[in-house]
This record gives sequence, structure tokens and C-alpha cells, in this order.
Amino acid sequence: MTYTTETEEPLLTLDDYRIGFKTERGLAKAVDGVSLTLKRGQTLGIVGESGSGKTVLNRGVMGLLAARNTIESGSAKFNGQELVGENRQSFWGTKIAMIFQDPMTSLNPVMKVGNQVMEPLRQHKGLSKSEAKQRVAEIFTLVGIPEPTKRLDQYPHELSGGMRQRVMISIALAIEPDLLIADEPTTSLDVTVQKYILDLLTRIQKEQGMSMVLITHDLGVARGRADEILVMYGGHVMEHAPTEELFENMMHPYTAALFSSIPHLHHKKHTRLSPIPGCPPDIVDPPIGCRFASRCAYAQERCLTETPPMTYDGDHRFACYFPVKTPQGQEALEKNQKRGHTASGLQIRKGKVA
Amino acid sequence: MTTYDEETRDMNEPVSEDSTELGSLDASLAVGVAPKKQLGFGFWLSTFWVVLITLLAVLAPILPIKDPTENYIITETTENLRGDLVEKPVQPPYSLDGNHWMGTDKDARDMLSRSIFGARISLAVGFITALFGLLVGGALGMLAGYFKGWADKIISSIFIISLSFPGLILAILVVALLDRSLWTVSITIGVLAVAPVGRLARAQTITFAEREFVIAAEALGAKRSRIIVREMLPNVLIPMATLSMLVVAIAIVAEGALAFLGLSVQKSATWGKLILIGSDINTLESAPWIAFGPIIFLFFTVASLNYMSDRLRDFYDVRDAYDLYD
Amino acid sequence: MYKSKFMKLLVALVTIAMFATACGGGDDDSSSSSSDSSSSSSEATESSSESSSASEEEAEEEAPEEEAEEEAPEPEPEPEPEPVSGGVLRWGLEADVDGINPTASALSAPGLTMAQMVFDSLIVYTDSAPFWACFLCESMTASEDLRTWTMTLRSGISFHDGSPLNAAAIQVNFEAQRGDPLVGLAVKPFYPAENATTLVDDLTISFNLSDPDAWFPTSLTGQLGYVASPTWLTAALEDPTLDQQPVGTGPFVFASRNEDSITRFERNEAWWNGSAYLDAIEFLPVTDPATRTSLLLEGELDGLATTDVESILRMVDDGNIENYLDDSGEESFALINSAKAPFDDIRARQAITHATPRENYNLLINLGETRTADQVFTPESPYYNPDIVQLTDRPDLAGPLVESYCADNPDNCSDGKINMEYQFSGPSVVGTRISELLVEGWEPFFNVTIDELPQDTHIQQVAIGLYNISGWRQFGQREFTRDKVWLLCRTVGGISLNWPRFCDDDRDQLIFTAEQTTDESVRVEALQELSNMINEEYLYIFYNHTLWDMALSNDVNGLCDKTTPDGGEIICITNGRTWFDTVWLSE
Amino acid sequence: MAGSGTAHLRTGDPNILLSVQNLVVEFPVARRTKVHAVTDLSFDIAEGETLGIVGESGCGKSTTARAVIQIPKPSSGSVEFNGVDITELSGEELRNIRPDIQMIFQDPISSLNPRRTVFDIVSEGINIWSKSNEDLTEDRVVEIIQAVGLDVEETLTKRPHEYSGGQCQRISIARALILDPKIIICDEPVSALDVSVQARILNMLEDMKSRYGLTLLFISHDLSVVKNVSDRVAVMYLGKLCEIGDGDLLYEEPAHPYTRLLLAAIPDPNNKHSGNQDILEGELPSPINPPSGCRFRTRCPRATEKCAAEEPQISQINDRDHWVACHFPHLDAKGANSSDEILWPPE
Amino acid sequence: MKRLLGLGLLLTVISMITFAAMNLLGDPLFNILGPVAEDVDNPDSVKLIEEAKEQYYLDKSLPERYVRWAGDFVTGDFGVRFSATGQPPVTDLIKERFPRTLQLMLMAQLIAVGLAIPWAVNAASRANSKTDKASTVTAFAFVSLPNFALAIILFYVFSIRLDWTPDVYTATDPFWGFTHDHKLMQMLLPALTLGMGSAAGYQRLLRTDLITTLQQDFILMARSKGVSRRKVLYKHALRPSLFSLITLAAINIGYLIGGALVVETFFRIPGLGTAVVEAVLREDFPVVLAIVMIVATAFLVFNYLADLLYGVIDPRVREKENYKESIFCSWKRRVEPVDATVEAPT
Repeated sequence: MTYTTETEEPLLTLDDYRIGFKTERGLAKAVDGVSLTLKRGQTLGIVGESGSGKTVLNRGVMGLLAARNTIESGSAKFNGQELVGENRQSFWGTKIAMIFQDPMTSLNPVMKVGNQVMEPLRQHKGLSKSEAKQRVAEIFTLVGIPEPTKRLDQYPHELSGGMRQRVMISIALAIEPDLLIADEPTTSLDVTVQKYILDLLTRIQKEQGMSMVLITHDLGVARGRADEILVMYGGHVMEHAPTEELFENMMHPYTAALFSSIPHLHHKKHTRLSPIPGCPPDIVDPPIGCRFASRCAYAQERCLTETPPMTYDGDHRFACYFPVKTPQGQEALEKNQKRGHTASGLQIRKGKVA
Repeated sequence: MTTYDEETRDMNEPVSEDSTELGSLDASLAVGVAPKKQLGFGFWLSTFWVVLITLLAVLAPILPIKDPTENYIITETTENLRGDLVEKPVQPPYSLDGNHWMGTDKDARDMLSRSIFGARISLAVGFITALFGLLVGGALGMLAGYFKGWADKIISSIFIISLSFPGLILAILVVALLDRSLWTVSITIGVLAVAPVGRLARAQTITFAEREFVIAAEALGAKRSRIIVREMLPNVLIPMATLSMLVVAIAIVAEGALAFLGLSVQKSATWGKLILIGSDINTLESAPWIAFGPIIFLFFTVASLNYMSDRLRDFYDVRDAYDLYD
Repeated sequence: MYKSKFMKLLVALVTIAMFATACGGGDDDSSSSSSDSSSSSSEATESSSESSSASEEEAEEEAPEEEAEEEAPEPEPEPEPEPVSGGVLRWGLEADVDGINPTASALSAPGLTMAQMVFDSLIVYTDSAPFWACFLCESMTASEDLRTWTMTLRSGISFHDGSPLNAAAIQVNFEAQRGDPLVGLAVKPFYPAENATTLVDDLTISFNLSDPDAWFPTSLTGQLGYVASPTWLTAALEDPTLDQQPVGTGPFVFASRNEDSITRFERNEAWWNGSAYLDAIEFLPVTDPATRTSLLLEGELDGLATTDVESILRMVDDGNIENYLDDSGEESFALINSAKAPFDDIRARQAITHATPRENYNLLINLGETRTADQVFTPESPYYNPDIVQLTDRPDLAGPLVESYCADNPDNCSDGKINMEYQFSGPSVVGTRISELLVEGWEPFFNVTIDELPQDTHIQQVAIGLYNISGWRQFGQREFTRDKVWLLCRTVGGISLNWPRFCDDDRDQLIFTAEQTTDESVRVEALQELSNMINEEYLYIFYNHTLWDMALSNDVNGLCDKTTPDGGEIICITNGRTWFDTVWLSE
Repeated sequence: MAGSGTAHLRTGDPNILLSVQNLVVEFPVARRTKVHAVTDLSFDIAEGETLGIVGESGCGKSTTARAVIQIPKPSSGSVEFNGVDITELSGEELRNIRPDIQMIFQDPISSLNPRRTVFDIVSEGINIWSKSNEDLTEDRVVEIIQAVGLDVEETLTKRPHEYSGGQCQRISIARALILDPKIIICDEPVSALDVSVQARILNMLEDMKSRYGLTLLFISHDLSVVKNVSDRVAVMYLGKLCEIGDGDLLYEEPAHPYTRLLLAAIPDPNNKHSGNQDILEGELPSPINPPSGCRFRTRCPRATEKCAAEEPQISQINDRDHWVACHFPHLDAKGANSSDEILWPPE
Repeated sequence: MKRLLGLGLLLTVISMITFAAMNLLGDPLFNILGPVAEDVDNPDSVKLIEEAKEQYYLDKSLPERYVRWAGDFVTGDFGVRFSATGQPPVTDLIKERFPRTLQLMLMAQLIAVGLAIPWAVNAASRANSKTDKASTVTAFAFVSLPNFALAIILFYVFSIRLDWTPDVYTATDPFWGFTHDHKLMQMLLPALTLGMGSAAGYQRLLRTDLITTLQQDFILMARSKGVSRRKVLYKHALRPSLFSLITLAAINIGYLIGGALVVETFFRIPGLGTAVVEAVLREDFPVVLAIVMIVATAFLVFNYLADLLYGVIDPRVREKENYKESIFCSWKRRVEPVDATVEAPT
């Protein structure tokens, strides 16, 4: 299935994109038929729990997965150029940049940070050493690293977590990419630093006019930073909508469940949380039908046998037969509450998943 | 269905060695499907070999094999210069044949049975050494690691000093000055094993002493002795056990080296001694089986022990590498 | 520098060329010291076993029958190619030595080999009566009572350092050797304390002996006969490092020495007896006989000497090597200490002799290539006693003897077996093999403790009698009475050169009888009886006559062309040693 | 900020179970240098109450937890439990009081002995104390194991590594509960867990608390989580206390500049503080050589010279259960509570 | 520096222990004089004994002798041998023998490191591929093969069967050259014997470390920056993985010395290894003492250098002195970067 609402040619288009890993037990379908488009200058937030396939998706697009164990299919177009089956090394360091979760481990501990930022400049832009240094100092200033020339000669361990992440961003900036993929860029940082870095990323993205994919497990992080949010679960796209639309209308039970399982600031103390029952699907041998069915309070018999197709509601799309806040959904939930369990056997008491 | 559901995914799988294509995401990590840890066929094959050789060694005197000291001289009838037919002994060594599966040495002794009898001493040295090293080194190391402070300082200094001595020189010195009995050789090598084993025990103890389950036990009100026995020991024992196989292997090699220098157990032949006897250029050229037979025995035994240790280390996820002691 | 005198003493004792032949310090036989891999070293004691001063007839004549066919050297007169001057000969030694000073150093086989380059000896052995000839001397005559021998030197000879050779120089050498607290121990017993030598004139000197000796000149064929520059000797007393840089009158001049590596001698252009063909000769110590052999076969060496039977066979099989084989020298045997329990009882000595698996020994250790020995003489020798049979390989005879011994000496027995210790030098592969083989034979009657000792310690312990039975090798003087130092009562003592510590005046008398006459019939009778007495006392368990091989590559010519200055023939090969002044390299 | 003072202590309240006063923990790092991990910290917890301690990494919250259970003992200060200063106790006395104070750790792997079965681990407390306390029987183990939602049969044979992180945390809780403690110190019990699992553990903690009448000291860096479980919340910065008080009150009207910054940074979609434009400048000062006066002054948007010269003392705000250590607190903070929206599934 | 002082102290303790052991294990007088030392009734012997006592300072107390010996040792005079002539002096012997052993060790280490690094990089970059499995098996075989056995096998194949390498060490100069006459070729097999075993050990260690490193994010980062595969392997991954290897290589000095005893003996190289075996056998303790000290010093110094090298390789170590000790503490453990709480302010 193709999903395009674009007039302008999108920067990145995935169509039924799949990634499988060969494991001892069989093929692990980490990304299973994802379609999306990313417009130029836009930010796409990809949200999901660990194991949902969000990281694999991006590394797959980058071509950073081990070829030996990986099977990639479908279509992924970057700038109109097909990526699947192609060697993507020419994009590395030129068109696409990445930022990783832990700034400590994603910087080489034995190289001066200056050199690490200079590397792509010298390699791809052909700058001389002094030119590169000059440029790095500029970038450092841009990302708010004080005393940039002094920092050039420092090693990662001499910097704080926030500073390291700024260096990471500098590397991405040095590349001047069309697309920046930020994979959980702030998870290991303290909240105050996290806020700074996210704000910085957004600012830079806007200033440089690049596209960004922001991967996170925290819906809150995506809000305010992403133009659109894509929710993944078990390798599937569950829901995809412009950010504000999503927060207003969470159509997919999974999105809603994910959101309500987290304690929120506006809750009174000792508010009972609503955890998601059960465990993530086995992607080597995924359940037939909806992957979330076994944990879903709305699940009906149909969900267990048929994979729900993507439903479009303007910019909002979701893969569910019984979306939240729709009559079908409400009916399904009530039915389940009445019989005390869902179609998958999940018990429900007093309207709560037990 | 219980109130709380199982979360089957083990999120704490250690990084597997699979598919390290320059930092690529590991499949199992990416999808949360961890391969089951297994000791593997090789481990059981190694175990089989070690058990077999140990059994052979123990049972050697009652096995239907040739006498390892008997000179099985073959005679043949030939004409002498005068044309008389005379019975003449054939000059050994004899090559491999149905009678001597591994040939004979220059003294017409059966190499197979000599190798099996050689295993008796080699393995005995290995096991005694390991036992001594583990008992003494393990106890010292655990003491140092758990109590820290002065005990640690003193014991650690002893370890360092003993490590700085070139081991084999020390061994030949002791062995040359004292009598060359099985016990002297074993204990000498065992003493050399104390420091490396002790250091591992100490490191392990320290590692585990810092782990939170020890604090938890203390918080439960467990006494020190109980913590050592119930919490520390089971954890230190596993790496020690895997190490012990390595120590046996290393002791066998060390004994072999001593024997190769002509300085090991005097009375009986060990593998090292058998190899030494076959190792001069003439013998190697004319009768390579004399040296290579025992080499194969030695190699398979040492490799098996090493491999077992290695596998167990992986299996129990003992992080500290310890192949330092040679 | 202080010298460890006791060690030096023993080293010297067992290697002095004058009286001795070697005691087999180490491995008692064919594979000899040179086969022990790790302990063999530059120490002189190491290869002391191989030293000997007795020389032999050419190998072709003397070699045992079974080897005769294999021998390469051809006696046929071929058109002799002309000798060419030049070239460097590389010779493999079984070990390096501590020094090359005849009056202070332990001249073991390699030491003697090298010493023969720098030093001329006073006397050389010859093939016909009186079986010796003057070399550095011009003449030598005995007094009536055979106690005083007067020697006249050749004139006009000078040492490499320019000092002249004269009677005084001989006296300095002799007294230095006799006066050396250690080397002298084997010299002292046979001379009066005072006036052992008398200077007659500038070139004439008299030796005054304690006992009459018709064969005295043969004493001067080896270390005692080497004459070194007195100037150098004096200097070396002050600075022992000079022991490494010998100065003599010989055909070659010491050039350089790198311990454990290469010792080089160059042609003495001003040699009094002509000029050597070789530009230089280099000695390389290679302790392992197999390796040494390989080097020769590969052309890295031009020659070597060995007793390792396996190596000998390899070289005999190779077409490009000339082998000079000779087994008339030393004997290999087990040495029994008659002064210490249990072998102070002849029954124990008999029993162990009977239990000894000598056949296997000769088959396995000597590869069946050596001749079994029952006595010190080979069958070719006029003194060979055909009646002597050493009863080995007869365990049936050993049983009753052990039983009767143990009945009388229960303290020295356990479980009906005699307790004893077998010593040998090690670590050595052959030594180990031998010990295992012997123990295999002895075990039914003896509780054998094996004691593998470093060579030096082994020699020490044997010298002071701290042993039961031990692997050994000695005898082998061409003139047998020169071996008297190992047999006489007067060499028994705290430190005993009479290793078995066995004294029998009658036996001594037989030696003196043989020594004091040149009458062959008297000598035959005396020496055959001597052999018999040795056999009956069960002091040595003879295994075999040691087989020496001097092996040279085919390019080496003129080996035995050396003559006395007067043109007389010389026995040129002596237990693996020879001269190289007539040797030349073809091509 | 980060001030000292004990004004906020509810001295004399008979319900106070644990009272920590002037706690100081220092570690030597090199010759003559010390890390001042916790300096002059005071708080108290009433019976049945949950006190949440929140702060960023390096603020000393975990150190505080360890100091409370006396492993290791604090450098100075007192920890009164049930009126007894346990810092004064040693040896057997201390051991006897331990069953009442239990702890749950962050790392589910490190806190469970990998070589023992889960049943063993849980019943360890029983094994230690059964002689002196006859109530402790195997039945209790079974009860507790079931209470935390594990299968008793399985625990008999399985070892910790066969369980997931969430389950391991349940095991830890079970182990802590087995001796029927008065108080449980929870040191970041959910930060290593996935969000959906985290909710389950938090719910369970609440269940256990009501079921066994526990008092909790809950430590976390996650403000939302702390708010959810705590009755009172304390905010720490660089080893000192900034603000303490009723959870709802503190979150509603944060008075300390640091608290405000923290709250503003929370990426919660409904965070009403996120509009605060102040940004936390600079880096965390070294605890080896902390700033003089108020420890937060180096990064505080309101700092003046006074803050460097004088350490603020803790003081009460508006006569409510709300205490702050700051010279210039935000006392005007008012905000509407707009948390009526209830998401799925409906309560 | 403090650590250097510690090193000196350690060496002093070692030398004291060794010295005392050498003097107490055997009767030094007996070692010099043999049985004569016991023969106190004989005036000749007594004279020898007196002379020896004076010569070797045996009439002095043990500490005094130690001080005397240590003083000489520090100035490079290792004393007089307990040998027939006392010649050559220990110093000369060491001077003569040491270069050969040093050459051997250097060659062995070069071979080991030179082989191990590309081998490990290659294996780690294709972890669990067939190539990697094959190389793991190979490495395992070499690790399990005692060096005396390896020596025999190499000698059998290359010297006896193929005749590529010479049978014997003849100490011939020059070093460089490829015929049997050159030291290079003569040292090749011994160095290979020592080097291969070590190389296999290094490979196993480095491979594991590299695999760990290669799974780090910064490798992914480097690749996503467009750094070439080769550069990623050798520039980004290798250096941070070298820690354990350096430690092992330093500790391996001890192993190499042990191996040298065997290998030198087998290949008949007159080096320190053979010297010490000979000396031990004839109880020539001054030589043993000197060699033990040289080896212990080398061992400790190399470990010290390894520690310094850590700093070169990893800047984290350079600044914080929290690596403390390598052999002195935990050899294979890299000290984790300091906790955030101790982080320096900017």
C-alpha cells in the first residue's frame, strides 16, 4: 500500500518496507511492511517501546545493518533514489546524519572531539585541516558549546553528557545532511539537559532546513518537536498523524494505552496507572491478525484472524478495526467488559484490564 | 491467569558476539529474541576425551595394554656374512603396525601404553596442582577481596611478588634443588598457580562484594560468614571451577616443559618426557611418531581442558578473562 | 679472580692427558656427553669423558670387521692431487671450553682439539716400536734404571710471541702443571717432591721419576707434552683471562675467540716445521651430536668427531663424508663403588653384573653397532684375554646371590631386594634411556633409586665415593699403563681417582711389571692377568668398546699426511682428535 | 540553594517512623580530597507515608538511601528509626533492626544473586531470622511470592536470569517484604524498566503498601513517577535539600528556582510548567569542591551575591506543608489544575 | 613518581627473597667447593674453605652480603660465578647471552603482535563468519599447543622436511639475510614458536575486545559519518580495544622468558634461557640470581611501560590516575570512566 498525500516530492518515502533478521528460530520480522513519507524540512517522530522496530527501521534505511543476517525488501526512496538493494555508503556522512542515544558511547573515547567532528569535513568536503578546524569552531558556537577552540582538543570524557550530545549534533551539522536521524537522543540525559538538547535539535533543524526523524519511546518528547508522529508496535505502523491531531484523537488502542501507562504530572498523587498487560509479540512467529490484539481491551475475534488494514482519516491513519472513541470501539469495549474478557482471553474487571 | 502478566522478554541479555558487522545492531538485541546458551557439541566431545583419558590413566595397570617398560624386541632370521641363517634382533624403533598402534620408541617399548601410562603422571600433576592452587589461591584471594584493608594489601603484595618471579625459572630451581618426585613437581607448579588463581578469586570477590545483592543480604541482617558462604562463595566458585580446568591444562603444560628440560618427575615417564625422548633431530627424522604420538595426547588433553574452561566461562558468563597464567 | 678449586681439580684430573684418559663424566657411552642437550655447556667437565691421549692406528686397520666395509677412506694409491694452500676449515666441537692453558685449564676433548693447533707436543705416538717418536724434542733417552729420562730439544724454535723454546721453558711448563694445586694432582704421585726435573743444558732436560717406567715418553703426547710460552704462562697467572688466548709453538696462531660461538686460529707463517696449508681454522661448539652431524652433512662444517652411533650411521650412509672409525680406545661401563654398602660385598657386585641387560643395552643404545666389551682390550690387542667372559644377562645367577647377601645384610635390603642408587649425569635423554633400560633388568633383584645429577655434581660425588653405581667411561690410552692412575692403590683417598676405591697391591704390581718392560711377552702375561683380576672383582660392568668417528667432508684432504720432523709416521687420530697442519681443502 | 536547616522536620509527631537529621556522607577520592555526596540533609517520614526524593544524577539521592540503611554508615548525622538513632548502633543491635528497614535497588540483575534460585533468594530473610521469630515460616514465603505475582512452583527451580527485568523487580520486592518491614527504601526501582512494565511495578508497590502497611522512601530522577507514588516530595541538588513538601502542593506551586526548572523540563504533553522559559545554564559543579553559600547559585537565574555568601535555611511557605531553602523563592506561583481529562481506559 | 618508587621497592623485596633463598636453599660454600666444604679435618680443605669464604664474603652476615651484592648489582657488576674458574664473570656472561634472548623476544613479540592485530581485526570484523570460526579454531589450537610441542612441529616441518630453515643456531653474523647462515633465519623458528602461541593468545583477547568495541555506538557513528571500513577498523576500533592486549603483552614477558628456556634449549641458542637452565643445574647461583633479577625487572618495567602506554592510548587514563595499577590490581579490567559525580566542572 502506498501512502502519499504529497504534491512536492518527499525526501524519504518508504513503501511496504520490511527488514527481517535471520535467527536460529527463523526470520525475525523486525520491520514488517512500513510505509511512510517524510517531507523536506519536516520532523517525523517515531514512537514505540523497545522492540517495536523503530531503531531497526532507521538503521535499515541507513544501511547500517549487517548484511549477512538481514533481509530487506519493499521500497525505500531517498530523494527519489531507491535504497533497497543498493549500497548506501555514499549517503553516509553526506546526505544523512545520525545521532545516537548515549553520547558517551557514541563518541570515540580515544579521539579528540575536534577530530571527530572534522572527520566528515575533511573526508567529504575536502577541507584542509585548518579550514576544518575553523568550521568546527563555528559549528560549536552554533550548538552552544562555550570556548569552542579549547573544546576541540578535549576528549569526550572531559565533557559532560549534555556537552557530548552537543558534539554529536555538531558532527551531524558538519555533514550538512538532508536528513538527520536522532535515535533516542536524550534518553540517558537528565531532564533539564534533555530539554536543552531537544530544543537545540529543533532549532537547528529549522535553521538548516533539514528533515529530521526523531525516535523516542516517550510520546511527550515527540510532542512539540515533531510535525508528525508515527507509532510503531511489533514492526507494524499502528498509527500515524500530525502531532496535535494525534494527541487530540488517539485512535489506536495501543497509542492510547501507551500514553496512559505513564504517570503524568497533572495526575493527583497515587493515581492508579493503567499498564499494558501481556508482553510484546514474538516477531519471529508473530500472531495472525492485529499484533496488539492479545493485549488490547478492544480486541474482538476479527482482530485475531485478520490484520487490520490502514484506515485513513485525512492526515490521520491507523490500523485498527475498533478505534478508540469511535462507536465501533466503544461497542467492542463494552462487549468485552460485559463478557469479562477480550477475544484473546485477556480478563477485564470493572472496565480495567486485569 | 495471574494478576500480573509475565514479561517474557529478558531485557538483560548480554551482548552476543553474533554478527558484529562494525557496530551493526544485533538481531537478537533488536528483536529481543536471545539465542539459547548452550555448551555445545565441542564441549561434550572435550569432556568425553578428558574423561576417557582420565579413565585410561587410572585403569592403566589393569587394562589389556602392553607393558610400558618392556622392550618388545623383534627378531628376524637373516643370513650372516658366512651365509648362516641366524636370528637377529631388528633394530628398533618400530613403526606403527597392528601390534604397536602408535609404534615403539627406540627401546622397542610400546608408545601407546607409554602414552597412557604417561597420562597417569601428567594428569596427576595437573590435578594436584589445580587442587592446591585453587584451595590456597582461592582462599587467599577471597579473604583479600572480601576483607580488603591490610589483609588485602599483604596478600596482594605476595601475589605481585610471586607474579614477578619468572615462574619456570622458579620451578626448575626448586625442582633441581629438591628431589624430583610427583609431589615436589606438583606442589611447585601449584605454588606458581596460587597468585593467578588468587587474583582471580580476589577480583571476583570484589566484583561480587560490590553487587547489590550483597547489600541486600546485609540489609536482611545476614551475618558476614553467611554472606561469604551463601552469597559470595557460589558466585566465586563458578569462575574458579572454570578456571580450575585451565589450571589443570596449564599445569600439564608446565610439567611438560619441566620434563622437556629433563627436570620433571624422575621415576616415571610423563608426556613431556616422552616427547623429549623423541625430539632430537635424528629421531624426528627417522621416527617422528615417537614425539608426535605423545604430542597428540598432550595436545588433545590440553585443548579439551582449555575448551571446556572456555565454554563454561561463556556459559556462566564469567566476564573476567584469565588466560594470563602460563 | 678466585677459582672454584675443587671443581677445577676434578675437571683437571679427569682430563689430564698425561696419565689419564677420561672418566666418562656423564653419559657413559656412545652418545656421550655431547648428546645431553641442556646441561652441556662450555664447562670443561662436560666433555672430559672424551679426552684421551692414546692414539690409534688408522681407522682402516683398526676398525671392527663389521664396519670395515662401510668405510669410505680408500687405501688404494691414486694419483695424489697436489695440495693447495688456502681456505678456512670449520670444525664442530661438542662443547666450548673454559680456557686453553695446558698448565691451568681443564683440557677436555674440545680443549685438546684446539690446543693441538697452538701447541706442539714433545712426543707423538707412532705405529711401530718403540711406538713413540720425538716431535718437539730431538731425542729422548732413559737411564738404566728407567727412572731418569733425558730429553734434548730441537734448536731454533720459538714461540708465537718470540720467546725461544729451551729446556727452561719445558721446566716452567712441567712445574707449572705439577705445581698447579689441581691439575697437578694427577702428576704429583709419580714424581719425587724435589728435583723432578733437572736442567742439563740450554736444550736438554731430565725427568726424574719415582718408579721405573719404560714408557715414560708416551706421557708427553698430550697435555703434559704441550709446551706453552713461559712468558704467557707467567702473564696468565696474573690475568686468567689470558687463558683464553694460548701462545705456543704450533702450526696455528690463536686469532680470536668468542665464547660459545667461534674460536679462530690462523696459519703460523713462521712455523718451524714447515707451513700449514689452511689459512685458518675455526672451531664451532655445537653440543648436540645430531645437530653437529646435520651441519656437516649440510656443508656448514668441514669435520667433526663423535661417538653418537646414530650420527655415525647417518654419516656413514652419506656418500660425501669420510669416516675414520675406531673403537680401540675407551670403554663404556658401569662403575661400582666397592667401598660402600651394598657393593662392598662382592656378592652384590656379582648379582648386579648378572642382572645387567647388556645385550639390550648394546642393541638399543648402541644400535647393535658397537662391540660388546668384557675387558678393556679389544680382540686385536695383544693383551686381549680371550678367556674372560663377563656374565651379564644371567638373571638366573643373580637370584641366589641376592638371597644370600640379604640374609647377611638385612639392613641393606627390603622385600628381599638390595637397596641401591644408580647415578648418572643429566638431564640427558640417553642417560634416561639407559637408566630405564638398566633398571628394567635390575629391578627383580634391586630396589633402584635413580639419581640424575648435574654433571659436575656427579663427578664430585663419584670422586669422593658418594655413590653406589654409576654410568662411566674411561681407559683408552694407547699405552695401557698410562691408565694406571685409575687403578693404583696410591690414587685411593678422600678424593679418589681410583673411582671404585679398590686397592690390591698384587694388581698394582702387575701394572708396574708391564710398565717397566718393553718385553711383549712379559707385558702380555701381566696385562692379561690384570684384566682377569679386574673381571673377577666385579668392579666394572663393561658394556662396549666406545666407537669413535672422526668424520670429514670430502673436500678435506691430507688428513694423515703429518709426519715427525724426521719423516717418521705418526698415529694421527686419537679418540677423535688430529692435527690440521697437513690438511688442505680441494676446489 | 540547596540549603540546610531542620525547620521542616515534624519533631514531636508520634507518627514519625524515620527521621534523618543533618546527614553527611563523604567519600575520599584521593589524598585529602573528598566527594561531598550528601551534606547536612534532614527529612522525616511518618508511618504509612511515602516520601519521594527527586533529583538529577549526582545529587546524592542514592547515597542517601544507602546511608539510611547504614551500608555504609554516614560520615555524620543521625538516622532515627522508631526513635532509635541507628547510626549509634553496631553489630548485633544493628543487625536486629535490619528486618524493619529493607531496600529495593535499581538494577534488577545486580541486586539478585545469580547463583541462587528465586525461592531461595526470597526466603533468605526467613532462613536468617526463623530461629528468633517463629512467625517466619515457609507459608509466608509462598504468600509473598504469590502476592507479587510470581508462580511459586517456578521460583523453586528458576534463577533470576530466567526472569525478565520487571519480574526481577518483583523478586526484589518480595525479598524486601518477607521480613514484614516497617519501611522500604526504593532506590530508582523502575528506571531500568520499559514504560509499560514500569506502570505495573508502580501499581504493585502501591498495592503492597496498602496491603502490608508499609512506609516508603521512594527515590527517582523521574518527577512524574515520584509525584505519582509520593505523599511528600523532596527535591535534592548537589547533596542538599531544595524543597520539600506535600507532593501536589510542590508540583502545583514550585517555589524553588531549581524545582521550577526541573518541572519545566519534563516532556509531558500536559505540563503546565513547560512554558517557563528559564534554561538551566552551565554544568553541575563538582561535589568535590561545591560552591559556597547556596549550592545552586552558579546556575540559578535569581542568584545574587547573597546567595554566594549565605546559605539559605529551610523555611515554610504559606503555613502549608511546603518548605523551601532559598533566599528568593517563587512565592507567586499559581496555576490551575487542569488534570480532569481521563484517558483510556476510563477509571 | 610514586609508582617508580613502588617498583624499586618491589624489586628490592624480590631481590632480597631471591638472594636469601639462593643462600639458604643450598650451602653457598658447598655450592662453590662441593664436598670439600664438609671436609674440615683436612688442612688443605680448610685452607680452601678459608679462601673461598674470604673471596665470596661468606664470613660476613647474610644482610651484609646482600648489601654488598646489591651495591655491586646496581653498578652493573653481577658478581662471580660458582664455576670451575669463576670465568667469565656473571656480567660478561649476561652481556654475551642477553642480546640473543633479547633478539629472540623482540622477534617473537613482533611476530605475535604483527600477526595478532590484523588477524584479530579481520576475525572481529566478520565475527561468527566461517573465516572467523576457522581462525578461532586455529587460535585455539595454537593456544593449546605447548611451545615445546610447537617447536618440534615447526622444526620437523620447516627444518627437517622442507629444509627452509637451518637446523641450528650458529651465532653467525650478519643478522639480515635469508640463507641458513643468517641469524634471521636461524632465529626464525624459535621466534615463531614463541610468537605463534602468543599471537594466538593476543588474537583471542583482541578479537573479544574488538567485538565489544565494534558493537559500540561510536563505531556506528563513525560509519554513519562515512568513514571507510578500513579506517573504522584500524583508526576508530583498534585503539580503544588495545587495553587488554597491552596488558597481556607486558605480562607475556614472563611467559616468553619461560618459553625461552624451552625454546632456546630445543633450538640450542646460547641465550639467557639456556644459561639459567645450566646455572640452575650446576647450582651456579650468582648467575641464577642475576637472571631472575633481570627478568623480574624486565617484567615489572614492561608492566610499568604498559601502564604508561594506557595513557597514550586512552586519554581517560592519562588524566585521572584512577587506573591505579595494572598488574598491581586487575590486569584485564579497564577502569571505567569516572562517575558523573566526580566530573570536573568547566
